[in-house]
This record gives sequence, C-alpha cells and structure tokens, in this order.
Amino acid sequence: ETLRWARAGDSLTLDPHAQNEGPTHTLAHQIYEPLIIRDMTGAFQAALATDWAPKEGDPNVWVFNLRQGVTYHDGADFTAEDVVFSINRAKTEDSDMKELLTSIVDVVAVDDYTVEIVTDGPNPILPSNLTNLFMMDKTWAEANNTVEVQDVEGGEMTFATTNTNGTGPYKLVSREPDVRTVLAANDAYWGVGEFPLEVSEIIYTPIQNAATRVAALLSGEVDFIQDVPVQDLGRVANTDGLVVKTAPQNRVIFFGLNMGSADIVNDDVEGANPLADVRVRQAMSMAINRDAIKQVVMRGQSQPAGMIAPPFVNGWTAEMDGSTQTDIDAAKALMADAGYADGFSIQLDCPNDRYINDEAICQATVGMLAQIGITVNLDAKPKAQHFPLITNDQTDFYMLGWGVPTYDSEYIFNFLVHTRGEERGSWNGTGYSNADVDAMIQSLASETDLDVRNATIQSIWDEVQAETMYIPIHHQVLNWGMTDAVGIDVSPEDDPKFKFFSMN
Amino acid sequence: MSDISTKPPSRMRSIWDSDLAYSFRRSPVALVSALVVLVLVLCAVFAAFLAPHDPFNPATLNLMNGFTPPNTNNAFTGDYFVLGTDDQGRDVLSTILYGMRISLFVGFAAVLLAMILGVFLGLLAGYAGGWTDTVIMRVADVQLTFPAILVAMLIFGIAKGITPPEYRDQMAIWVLVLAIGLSDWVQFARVVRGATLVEKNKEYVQAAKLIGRSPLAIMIKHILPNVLNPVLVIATISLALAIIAEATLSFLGVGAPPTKPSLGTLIRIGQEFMFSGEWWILFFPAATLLALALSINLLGDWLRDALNPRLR
Amino acid sequence: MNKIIDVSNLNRIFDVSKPWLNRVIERKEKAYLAAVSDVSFGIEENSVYALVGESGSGKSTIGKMIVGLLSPSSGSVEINGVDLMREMDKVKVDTVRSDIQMIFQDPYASLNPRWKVRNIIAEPVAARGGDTKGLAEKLLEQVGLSAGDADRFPHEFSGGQRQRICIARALASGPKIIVCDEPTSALDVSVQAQVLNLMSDLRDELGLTYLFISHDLTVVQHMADKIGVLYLGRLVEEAPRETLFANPKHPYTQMLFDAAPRMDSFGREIPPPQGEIPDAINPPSGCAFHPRCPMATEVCRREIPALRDISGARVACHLAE
Amino acid sequence: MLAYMIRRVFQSVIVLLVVGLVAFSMFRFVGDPVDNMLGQERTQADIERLREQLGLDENFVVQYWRFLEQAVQGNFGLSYRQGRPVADILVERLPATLELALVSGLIALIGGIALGIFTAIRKRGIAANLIMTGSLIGVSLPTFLIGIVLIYVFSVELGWLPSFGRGEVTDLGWWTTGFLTVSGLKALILPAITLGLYQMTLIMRLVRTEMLEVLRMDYIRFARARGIRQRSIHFRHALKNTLVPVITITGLQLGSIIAFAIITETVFQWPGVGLLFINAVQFVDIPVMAAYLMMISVMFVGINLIVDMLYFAIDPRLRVDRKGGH
Amino acid sequence: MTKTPVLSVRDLIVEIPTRRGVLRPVDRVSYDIHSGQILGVVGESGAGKSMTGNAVIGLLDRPARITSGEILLSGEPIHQLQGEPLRRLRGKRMGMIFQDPLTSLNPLLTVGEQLTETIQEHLGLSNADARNRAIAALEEVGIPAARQRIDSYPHEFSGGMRQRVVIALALCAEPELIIADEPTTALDVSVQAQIIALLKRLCRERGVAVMLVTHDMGVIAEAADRVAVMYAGRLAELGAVRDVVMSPSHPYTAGLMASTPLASIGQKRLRQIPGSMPRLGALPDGCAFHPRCERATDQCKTGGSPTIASGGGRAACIHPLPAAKSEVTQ
Ligand SMILES: Nc1ncnc2c1ncn2[C@@H]1O[C@H](COP(=O)(O)OP(=O)(O)OP(=O)(O)O)[C@@H](O)[C@H]1O
Ligand SMILES: Nc1ncnc2c1ncn2[C@@H]1O[C@H](COP(=O)(O)OP(=O)(O)OP(=O)(O)O)[C@@H](O)[C@H]1O
Ligand SMILES: [Mg+2]
Ligand SMILES: [Mg+2]
Repeated sequence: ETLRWARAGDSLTLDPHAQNEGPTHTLAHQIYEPLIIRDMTGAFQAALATDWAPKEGDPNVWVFNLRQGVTYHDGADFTAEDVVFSINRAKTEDSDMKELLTSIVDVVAVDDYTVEIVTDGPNPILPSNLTNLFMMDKTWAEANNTVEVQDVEGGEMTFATTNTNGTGPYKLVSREPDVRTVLAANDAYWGVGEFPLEVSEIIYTPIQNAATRVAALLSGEVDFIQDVPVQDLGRVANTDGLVVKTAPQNRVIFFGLNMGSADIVNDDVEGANPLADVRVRQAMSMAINRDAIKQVVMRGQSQPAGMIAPPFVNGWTAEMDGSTQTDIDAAKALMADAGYADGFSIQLDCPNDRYINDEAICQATVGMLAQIGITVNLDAKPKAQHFPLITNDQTDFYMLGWGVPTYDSEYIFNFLVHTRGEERGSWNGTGYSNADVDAMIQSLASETDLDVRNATIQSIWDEVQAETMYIPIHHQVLNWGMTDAVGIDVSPEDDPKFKFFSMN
Repeated sequence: MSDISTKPPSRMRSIWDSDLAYSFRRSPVALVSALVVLVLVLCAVFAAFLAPHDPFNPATLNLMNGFTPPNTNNAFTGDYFVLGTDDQGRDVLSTILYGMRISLFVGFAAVLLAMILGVFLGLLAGYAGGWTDTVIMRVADVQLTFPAILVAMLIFGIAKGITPPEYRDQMAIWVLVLAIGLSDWVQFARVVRGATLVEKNKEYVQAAKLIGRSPLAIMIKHILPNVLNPVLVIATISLALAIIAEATLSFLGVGAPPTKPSLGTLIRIGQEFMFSGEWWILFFPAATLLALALSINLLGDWLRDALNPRLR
Repeated sequence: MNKIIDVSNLNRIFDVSKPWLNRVIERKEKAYLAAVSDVSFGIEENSVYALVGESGSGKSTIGKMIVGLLSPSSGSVEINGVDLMREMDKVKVDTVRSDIQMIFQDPYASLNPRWKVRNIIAEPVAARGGDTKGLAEKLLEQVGLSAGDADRFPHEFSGGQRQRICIARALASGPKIIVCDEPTSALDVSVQAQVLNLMSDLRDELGLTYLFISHDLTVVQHMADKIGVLYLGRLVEEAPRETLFANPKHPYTQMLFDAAPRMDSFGREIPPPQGEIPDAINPPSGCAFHPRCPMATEVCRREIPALRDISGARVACHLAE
Repeated sequence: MLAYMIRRVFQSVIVLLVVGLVAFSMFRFVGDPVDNMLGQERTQADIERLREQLGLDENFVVQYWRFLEQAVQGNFGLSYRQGRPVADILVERLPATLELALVSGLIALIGGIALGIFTAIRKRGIAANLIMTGSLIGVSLPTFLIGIVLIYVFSVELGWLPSFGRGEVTDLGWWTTGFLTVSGLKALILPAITLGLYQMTLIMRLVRTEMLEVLRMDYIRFARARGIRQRSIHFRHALKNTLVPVITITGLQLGSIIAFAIITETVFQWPGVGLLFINAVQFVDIPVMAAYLMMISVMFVGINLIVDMLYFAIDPRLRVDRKGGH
Repeated sequence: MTKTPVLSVRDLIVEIPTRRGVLRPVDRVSYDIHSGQILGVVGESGAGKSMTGNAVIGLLDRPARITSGEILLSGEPIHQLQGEPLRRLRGKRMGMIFQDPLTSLNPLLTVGEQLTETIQEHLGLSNADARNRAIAALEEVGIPAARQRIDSYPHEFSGGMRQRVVIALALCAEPELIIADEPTTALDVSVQAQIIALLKRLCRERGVAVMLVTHDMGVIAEAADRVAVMYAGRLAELGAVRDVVMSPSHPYTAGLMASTPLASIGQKRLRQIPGSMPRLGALPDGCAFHPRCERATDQCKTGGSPTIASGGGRAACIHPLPAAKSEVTQ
C-alpha cells in the first residue's frame, strides 16, 4: 500500500555519510541500513549484523557477524569488504559522522561475513555509535567514483548525492529535493517475512508551512505527518479517521549561556560578563516557569527538564531532572547578590524552524526574564543561520536542542561540555572550560568498568548542574499524526522506519 | 498699504466649498472610510492610553494568560480580556492597538520615503530630460526588475548582516521602512515624470524661465505643486500596499520582531491557530488590517476619481 | 528712429534626426528642421512689429529666440545694441533681460494654477529680490482688474481676465519690449477686442514696443505698424501695414489675404488655395512656395529668392516687382 | 522597429549587468564565501588555496567578469543546500512556477480585463460598484492569509481541492507539467487563484480607469455620432486603445506574479522556484539566491521585450518613425 | 417655405443639474434648417453652441439632458429617442463633424476600417461594396489616390486631409443633416478655406442641411445662408446672414460684429463690449445681456426678452437696433 508521508523538512543529501541530521537519516534508513538499528521503541535490533560482541581477550576490539545473503538494490552481495569501506569512508575528513567514530582505529574484515572493529581503548558503547552508520557497496562506490564523501560545506556534489544503492527495504524511485521523493518496496529485501513491510510505496513530501501540513492531513492528502503543531493535535485527534500518537522524544531543549568570556558583546554591561556569575545563571533558570511553558506554549506536550539529558540516556536521574523550581523572589535576590539588582540587557538567539514552538518558547522566556529585570532582545532566525552562531562562538545566549542517539551521557559531554577543541566540544558555545572535567570526559571513552564510568558521569553531571552551565527547559514530546489505517507507534528518535509499519 | 477691497472667502470656508470637499461630503463611502481610518489612526497613536495592557513590556505578561478566549476570564489567573489573549498571554486588543501603530508607522514612513525619493527623481528626470532622464528611468527599470518583496528581503538580509545585534530590534522597523520605501519609489517617479513632461511645456513654466528662475526653483515652486494630485492618490494606495507588504514580509519571517509585533506579525502568529479553534488570535488582527487597508484603499479610490475631473 | 531690436540673419535648426542606431540601421541621414532661416528685421522703439504666417512657419521660434528662451543656431539678436548670446557682461545681460517680457497664447496654461495671482504677478520682481509690496494690486488695476483679485487663484478668472493677469505679470519688471505670441487667439472676439485695446493703451502709456505674433491677418492689420510674413521659416515679405494691405506683393501674402474669411464676402465662391504647407524637414527646392504658387516658373524651383526692396517693402520673390 | 528592439535589448543587457552586479556583490559581501565553504577546521593554507581557486585574490572587476562569464553559461555553481548545480535545480523547479504563473496570469488577465470592461461600461451600475469595492478586499488582505483561508475552506472543510503540491505531474522531456492530469489541474486551482487575485484586481482597476478615459475621447464620441454599435464601440474602438497603456503595467504585473509566487508557493508547498528561493534564504544558499535573482531579471526583461513588441503590433503610430526619445 | 425643414428645433431646453443649482446651457432655442442650407451658429465660448448640436444628435454627456422642447428630423420627433433607434439615426440620417480632426479619428484603426464599418452598419453592404463606397467617399472629399490611402492610419495624413477624412466619415452613409462643430478652428487659413469650400460644395450637390457651429464671423459670412447668434444659452438673433451681419437687430450681435478688428480698420481702438459673458451659474435676471448693453433699461433687468421679427429673421430684444445698415462697411 502506498503511504503518503509529510514532514517539515527534507533530507539534505542522499549520501549517507555526508550529514548527521535527523531528516537526512530518516530517509536514509529506508534505503540504506547500518549494522545495528534501533527499533521503534529505541531498542537495539540486528540489521546487517546478526550479532556483535567485544572480542574475547581483547577489550579494544568488537566483533560483528554479518548477515548473509543480503543484496544491494543493484543485486550485488553485501560483504565485510563493504563494512570496512563504509566505516573508513565515514571517518574521512568530509564525513559528518566522523565524530561518532573517533575511537575507531581500524576495521578488519576477518572473512566475508565477520568484521572486527579496533578502538583506541575499550569502548563499551561502540554499538550505539553505529546505529546511523549506513553500509554502502564498495564496488558500486568505486564504479561510480563516489568513494569520497560529498563535501557539503564545500558545495560539492557526487554521484551518491543523488543516487542510492542500499540494502534497505525501499528503493529510491524518484527524488526532487524539497519537493517529492518516491520509494518503492525492495522485493529482494532480506527481511521479507520478518517485518510487516505492508507499506509498498512511500511518497514523501516536505511541507514547511505548518498550517498547510496539517491541512494536508485533515483533508486526507497525506496519511502520515511528523511535526504536528501542538495546537492542532486536538483537531487532528478529533477528526474521524485520524489519530495522533505521542511519545517522549529523545531530545531536550535548553538555553546556552556564554559564561566563559570576560566581557560579552551583546549586552549592556560594560567590562563585565554578567553571565559569568553563577548566581545570575541560577537566577535566570529560576525565573523560567517551565510549567507555564508546558501548559500554554506546548499545550502539555512537553516534560519540564532539570538537566540537559533525556530520560533515555545513561546518566539521567530523576532528582537532577526535577531539580528546577520557579521562584522569582529568590531569583531577584540572587540577581541583587550578584550586583545586578537593576538587571541588564542581552540578546537571545533563537531558531524559528527547528524545534517545536522554538520561537514561542524564546518569546515566553523574554517575558519571564523581564520579571527579574533582564531585558532580552529576541533574534529568531532559520536554523541554518542560527546554528553557525553557536559553532562559531557568535552568540552569548542561545537556544539549542539535543538528542542522544547513543543513549549515553558521553555523547552530550563530548559535544556540549568538553572544552571547545579539535576533537570535542564543537557545540559547546558556553566558553566553559574545566581541565578536570575534560579529563573525566576523555576517560569515559575507554573506561570499561561500567560502575566507575557511571560514577564519573555522575560527577560530571554534578559539576554541570552546579555551574548551571545550561538552562534546561523541557524534553520534547513527539507527535505523529496519521490516518487510523497506519499502525505504528512513535519512536523516540523521531525516525519512522516504514518497514515496521502496518497498514489496515 | 492695508489693501484688499473685496475680501476673498476665508481659507477654511474655501476648503469647505471646494469641489473636493463637496464630493467628499457627498460620498458615503469616502465618509465612512475616512472615519474608519481616522478612528484607527487615533487608536494607534493613543494606543498607550487606550490599551488596557502594554503588550510590548514583556515584564507585564503572564504566560498563563495564554489562549484566553474573548470576553472571558482566564481559567488560571482569572484575568479578563475583551478580545482574548494570544499564545503568549498578550491581550489581543492591546496588541492590535500597539501593532497597528507599528504597521501604520512603517506604512507612513515607507510611503514618505518612497514619495520623497520618487517625486524628486521624477521631477529631475522629467525636467532635465536627456541623459539624466535616461539614467533615472533605467534605474527605475532595474528597480522594477526586483519586485517589492525581493528588494525587501535583500535589504533585510543585508541590513541584518551589518547592524550590530543590539540594535536589530529597532533596526527591524527601519529596515522595513527602507525596504518597502525603496521598492516603491518607482511608481511615484514614473507618474511625476509623466506629469512633469506635460507641465514643463506649459507656458507658465516658460514664463518662469523667462524671468530667469533657476531650474531648481522652477521644479520645486512651479511644477511640484501641479504634479501633486496623482502623487497624493498613489501615496494613499501605496500606504495600504505598504501595510500589506509589511504583513507579507512578516509572514516570510523578515518583518517586525515577534516581541513587538505589527498587525502582520500578529496575523502570521494567528494563522497558526486557525485549525485549532483559537480563531480570535487571527480574526481580530486580520479584521483590523482589512478595515484599515480597505478604508485606505477606498479613500484612495475616491480620491483618484475626485481628483480626476475627466472621470466624473 | 532707433531700432530697439535688431535681428540679423537669424537661423534656428532643430535636429529631428532619429537616434543614432535607427539611422545606422535604416541608412538614413541626419534630419534637420530649419524652423527659422536667415531672418533679418528690425523693430523700432514704441512700434508694433507683427509676424504672420501659418502654423509651423517659425513665428514662435523667432519670438523665443528674441526673449532668450531659445538660442539661435546662427545669426544674432541685438536688443538695445546688446547681443544677448555673445554679451559677457552679466549685469548688462540682466538689465536687458528685464527689459523684455513675453505674453503667451494660452491664458489657461500661462498661469500656474497653484499660485495666487499676487505671487504670479510679483514673481518677476521677487525673483530678482525686488520690493513687491503693493505691486500686484497696482498692476491689476492698471490692466483693468481690481486690487482685491490679487488673493484669488487663476481658475477663478475668465480667459480674458487671465490674459490681463499675464499682461500684468509681463509689466511687473517694467519692460520696454513685450513679445506677444498669439495673445488673443484663444479668446473670443469681444474679449479679444478688450485685450487688444488694453495693449494699445499700455503701449501709449508706457511707451512699449511689441513684437506681435499672430496668424490672424485682421488682428495684425489692426495692431501692427510693420508686418513680416513668414513662410516655412523664411521672411517672404515685410512692409509697413498700409503698404502691405494695399498691395501685397508676394504670391503667398496674396494667397493668405484671399483665403482669409471676411465679414463682407457673403457666399463668396473663389477657388480655395491649392495644397498644404510642405514638410519643413524636406522643404521644396528654390522658393519654398513654388509648388503652391500659381505663377511659379523654372527659376522659382531652382533658386531661393532673396529679400529685395520693392517700393517700400521687402519681398522675397523672383517675380515680384 | 529593428533599431528600437536593438536599443531595448541593449538596455536590457545593461539591466542584467546591474542585477548581475547585485547578485555578485551578494557573493562577495553577504557572508565570506570562504567562511561558507570551509568548515571549522580550516587552516590558513586552506583559506589561501580556496581563495586562489575561487579567484578571490583577483580584483573586483576581473571577478565580476568571471562571474558574468559563468552566469551567461548558466553556471551559478553548486547550491550550498543541495550540493547540486544551481542551474539544474532551477530548470527542475521552473516548470512548476511557470505553469502556476501562466494560469494565474491568465486568470488575472482574462478576469481583470473582463471585469475592467464591465465596470467601465456599467460605471454606475450596482454590480459594477460591488465588484469595485469587493475587489479592494482582495488587495486589502495579505496574500498568504487569503491562501490559508482558501485552504481552510476548500481543502479542510469542503475537501474539494488539494491543499498542497502539484498533484500528479507528467514528464515531457525536461519539462514537467501538471496540465495533463486531473489531480494536477485540481492542484493548480487554489494557488492560481491566490496568486492571480491580487494582480487581477490591479489589472481590472487599471483597465477600468483607462477604458473610462478612452470612452471620453473624441474618437469615441465621433464613433457614437456615426451610429456605430455599442458593442463595436466598446470592444473594437475603446478596448484596443485601452490596451496600449494597460499592456505596460500588465507586463510588469505578470513579471511580479513570478516574484509573488514566493508567498503562494510557500503556503501551498508548490515546488517552484519561489519555494526554492525561500529555502535558499533560510539556508543562506547564496548561489541559489543569486541565480534566482538573475533568472527573475531575465524573465522580467524578456517580458518587457515582449510587451514592447506587442506595442508595435497594436499601435500603428509606433510603427512609423517617431521623433527622438525612446 | 412650405417644405418640411430637415431639422427643426423647437424651444429646446438643455439642463445640467449641479450642486449649485440647475444650469441651462441651452435655453428655449428654436430654429429650422432646410435641405441644402447652411445654418451658421455663432457666439462666444460657452454660449451653448456645441451643446445645441450635441442635443440634436443625442450626444449630450451626463448629467446634461433635454428637459423640454422638441427636435424634429424631417418632421419626425427624435428628441425622445434612446438607445438603438437613436443609434440607427446617427450616421445614417445625421452626421457630425468635430473640431479636432486628429482626435476624432481612432488612431488604431485604418481610415478604411472606420469608413467601411460605418457604411456596413448603415447600408448593410458586402465588404467589397463597402470598401468601394469608402473609396468613393474619400475621393469625393478630395483625397488624392484614395485607393491607396484607404489603408493608411489617421496619423499618416496631414491635418487638412484628416479633416477631409472626418467629413467623408460623417457623409459616407448619406445623412440629411450634418452638424459641424467648429470644423476649421484647428486648421490654418488656407486649409480652412479648402474645407469650407468642400462643405459648401457637398451641401449644394447633395442637398444636405448643415449646422455650422463656429465663433468666426468671417467663416459664417462666407459659408452660411442663415445665422443664429447665441448668447448665454439663448438665441439672441436669427436671420439671413446678410441681414444679421450688415444690420443686426440685437445689440449683442451688433457689438460682436463691431468688435472684430475688420470692422474698425483705421481706428486706433476697437469697439468693445464691456465685461464678459456671465457664467451659466450666475446669469442675471431678465435679458442675460443687459449688464453689458448700452441700451439696457430697467425693463431689461426684469422682464424676459420678447422675440421680435426683424428682417427675415427674429431677435430677442426689448430695445432692438433700428434695422439700419450697421457700421460694417467694405
Ligand atoms: N523643440 C523643437 N524641436 C523640433 N522642432 C521644433 C521645435 N520647436 C519648433 N519646431 C518646429 O519648428 C517649426 C516652427 O515652429 P514654430 O512653433 O515656430 O511655428 P509657429 O509659426 O509658431 O506655429 P504655430 O502657429 O503653430 O504656433 C515647426 O515645424 C515646428 O515643428
Ligand atoms: N458638465 C457640465 N457642468 C456644468 N456646466 C457645463 C457642463 N458642460 C457644459 N457646461 C456649460 O455649458 C455651456 C455651454 O457649453 P458649450 O460647449 O455648448 O459652449 P460652446 O458655445 O460650444 O463654446 P465653445 O465655443 O467654447 O465650444 C458652457 O457655459 C459650459 O460651461
Ligand atoms: Mg506658435
Ligand atoms: Mg463648442
């Protein structure tokens, strides 16, 4: 059966290693496959690998046994060669996946269906880094001169940008970026019989304008949409033949604060950085009424957060996540303590097309911070303009959302807590830098003793929480709207894998 | 010498008696639309006194007031709002009043800018002729190549790039003015040029030349007052267009900031709640915009016919 | 008597060629229109000199060159012995400029509709920074309107009254010469009579000199002391009024006289003149009038006749005697 | 005529050069291209190399010239967003926009002219006055709102027409058309109305004004005095004369339809160049923005040329030599 | 004369309602025109000449309208006709010539198209016949090489030729009556003479009745058989041309004649009528001319002016001039 699927954005490229981004991976998952996937509940499931385990006697090596009899869409066989090729490809300069693979030093094809991955130290969580790492056919890549990963930032285009050859359940039939992508079931798929595979054709249309997207669902022009605007959930749910399904998402929304600089540009305080004072940061966090945001802005579709890790993640604790309370008076007192009784003004950079009601949350925050005297200038812009501000250290107060595909705190620390540097900390726009913490973070990669590792994680979190490095807002709740013919539950990754879908 | 034997009628009197005033008094459409415009403009100007709340002061907002329907008390806070509140808990009525102020300001300022620029260039092109004319009119052609919203988006993009972030909020309004104004001058220039070409061959201009008046004096003192009628008509219609253009730009995300929304921004926000039943967030701003733009357009329409004796 | 205006060998050529590109593509020469060719005449002080001729004959062009609104292509206009085009002395030019004023044909277009009559009349003085107090009122009375009219706008006046306002404006700077370009052709006869009378009166009172441009022979006959007849930019005949009307020597002048309707020619059945005025861009060779001239001979086709003095008149005709 | 056309073409080229300059300046000044193209881990050497590769070390004029050279060949480089040649993307998207523009243009033209004539000849009728006032509502609301309201009414509430996209399209070589399928045609209706409504109002009012002016001309009175039929007077004598001035403005209007398509396409998720442009703005995809600008100007200039030729076809006075001017 | 006049206007009143009251640009005007006759209508600008002509052919622009009186075309009343019947009369039985030949012709249609359209409309001829007829019409008005020039556009003709085309258009369906509203005002004297001669010839040969509106006394004297002098919407005097010009009865006519420069050759000053014609909205009571009239008495200020017979015509004056020879001499 045909499934017409719409969401706000489109995949950025078909090259499976060129971008590390949700919509891009979601599409790729239908066509390509990694060794391991997460099923619709988020649990590991064997894909191109049938089983995997650390090598006995060598904690630095993981052994993957590959599925046999898998063929690519062009008929070629899937072998260990391809795994070696794909992982190495994903580790190259232009790949956007390389940060997930920093620990890998070598990939060895032991035989046609066994692969060993050598890491620079014991890496207990390596499998979770591979769930979005897609396997490409080496022969096909070489024949089509697309061995190199597409350099997206460099404006490059390769054969793989517009052509695919995966092992996945669906084949690409046609694609116009931002317009329409058509996929058809792969009859030679290895999983026939194992998965429902009831969707035989997928027509994927990005619809940016939220009202239009909802209208398309309401008028029956599409069967399945992601990103239902929260205000329209009721309407969709109350429409005959339509259902809304929700689930907590693996994504937390928070504000980052430039606490590292001696002075900041976008404020009205001369010669000092008010954000450098932890009391100010605490005050700001206290001023934010997360319940009101949940209630009004999110229409109940969020889970107020006290830390910047989603509950799925190893290291998350209920106490930390429930640690925030709104207290304007206390916040004012803290401000006064810090010497900012009269407040100050600052600019808030906010995306307007990335997270659920991102701009509205920022706007509500403006009002809440105004109550403790902080005048916030809101600058909302498309994500493509927003994110570079963070990675280029050009913002002092920004909104960011973070999902943790590895389900482990290390992922968060690597990107958001570690001092900004070559290997790690690329999304840490706070200027926070603590050598001890950095050392602890680095130790996580090779710590095999899970208890020790978890203790380290906890102490890093303690530090992060104590510093109020980030101001958490909430965990997003995912909404999928669909016709009641579609049988599927929401996945926390927001990545529908259509082979799991049933249609009745 | 205190002169004048037969005193001509007083100024007020002669304005009242003029054909324009007469046709105005006789046209119900003109009267009603003028009244609407007047009321709305006054509301906007005195928004600070009329509005029950100050939606531009974030400190006074209570998010919990969000989505209060019109003429009800909020379920949590118990506050009352005549026209309800929007998603941020802002009083819709107050936000409309303040937003209209921004829309009108942008409209008026943009039209003024376009008018000054267009009238000046049009006069120059028409009067000087030759190369000056060719150059100005070619520039106008180029300008026309860039439709208004494109120009606006370009200017907006560039201005955003070059203004320091702390001024962006205030800049946004001026950038809108600049963007809309710059994309609108051409029609003024064209009309003024056309009229100037006609006027400059009239004998009163010859007479002024003969006296030895400078071209600038002739352009400004003699020709300008005689080409103002069509300018007035265009200005009126442009005003409505500018207000709409501002709304459109808001939709495209390059308008007034959401913390200081204009009518257009309000509509953009409101349309997100169209399916969800919070109709008032869209309806009231849209109705206000419609009333405003429609009245201005109707006035412009009437003015066009009233000032064109050949159409009566 | 001394000549207050001396026009000699005046030429004005308009470039009416098409733009360069068209000429290149269509292989056409540049096209010139000789609006005024080799015109010479003088006007004596306190006299009325009239130029007559059909439309396009160059009357207005000459008028404009004399007042300085147009510059001649060649030849010179001397006013009180000062050649405005060549004179370097600014002050001299300025005084001469204010000595000469102009009244236009269309009384409706001659007055800026947005200006009050007072400002219109005072402008020539105000522009030079002179004292304009009471000036407009005085002039208005002088031209037969009331002082109270100064506060009105032009649209409140009839054509004849407007023409009076134009005259008042022309008088404001105290000129010696007034160029009148068809001042009454837009007016009704009864009003025309008033305006013409006013002009005659002013001439006597103020000692004005008029260059009177018209296509109406009867008006010219009434007003002028000396008359020049123009055809296609050339002066074809010039004579004092009595001489001209008693004995027109140029065939064109004769044709004009015949064609003009008269009050006493009830049911007159004479053959109307032949042909129309030729295209000024490609005028006929020789005497421009020869294609329409009943007496034309070979020489007329070839040679442009020079102005010759013939019994008190100057005539440009090979055959006149 | 030939000379006139050559001159217009020449002027058009100048217009294009200027637009090109703007587009090029965007490349140069809105964001450093090197910044855009190199990731964070760039070295000074990388920068130098890229600068040289892009010719950024040359002087401005040389760079501009190079840009033009490329632009003339339709080469605007690769889209930052899609990593594909901009020209390919444009060609892919153009049919959607052109078909939409064509249909809305036709709606605007036919509706505008018909209503314009109607309101002009029934100047004092109730229907005409209603149309006149009603038409103002069309220009007193922002297009996007009209679009959304149409979607709400016709797609969501009534379920008659699709709310987004082009429906099924048929490939005809490199051109894709929605004209050949029912769903394609249905999908066109709402966007075309949204886009055409505004222009229709403008054209209608313009036609009315011009027609009223023309109807007062002497030759119309003279035609009446000769007993020519009303119909012939309106449609043969007046309309033709009305069209002369209407054509210029209409030409410009049709050009701006393509620009206004930005909004309509966003609302209806119409896969044309306008949507592409909006996406490009969001992604700061400067090659696409520049190419779009150039493309719009080429179209504009093209339309203007066509309009000029129409003049020649309609107005015999222009066919003979005119004095001076252009 | 016993024959029915081609045009007979009886007590025609045209009114324009305005915000400052109802204006009467044509006030109780009566006259006849017989076949082959030219009636000259003179008067100053705004006297109501064009309005009268337009009323006859039914081309009054709103809000002007005929409020009383009758217009008879060969005895049939036509002043109440509207729409289609009126349209069929126009061009077929009465034609009109406007002042400016340039603006009278549709610039976008060839002369031939405009002619054949008119001919086919009224005579129902085939295309070819209509075209031949059009060529004949052009030849008749003296356009050389008519066969070639018929496909030219109006702007390709000179001013005089254009006016000839206009006349051809007005005459092509052979109407009985022509209303010529200042047909020569925009033309040069030499061309004017040609056009007047043409009109006279057509009138004589075809027996058309012509109403020739002008403000040029000379043209009237030369072309017209009878003259109507209008002042402020009223007929001041009507009579044979020689009588009216040489021995006017109405002081206004006399003043008008005398103020032409021709009448005062040799005099330093022209005879002038003081003042100017009053605006329609501010007409004085009684005889409209009385404020400017030397002969006016109190009677003139109140009473209406009786119509008196004078010579072969009539005048509307209480104190008419003795029908003596006026001052107009050779
Ligand atoms: N600016 C100009 N450019 C080109 N040709 C001109 C210009 N001004 C006048 N002419 C031409 O010069 C000739 C003489 O014009 P001018 O106005 O002097 O005639 P005129 O005798 O005053 O005619 P009229 O009685 O119509 O006023 C005409 O053929 C006219 O077309
Ligand atoms: N629509 C109108 N409203 C008011 N007055 C009008 C209107 N139309 C014409 N008139 C007046 O009617 C009178 C008669 O006009 P008409 O055109 O018949 O004069 P005319 O004798 O033909 O003058 P001219 O010689 O200028 O053509 C004029 O006084 C004019 O001002
Ligand atoms: Mg002239
Ligand atoms: Mg008239």
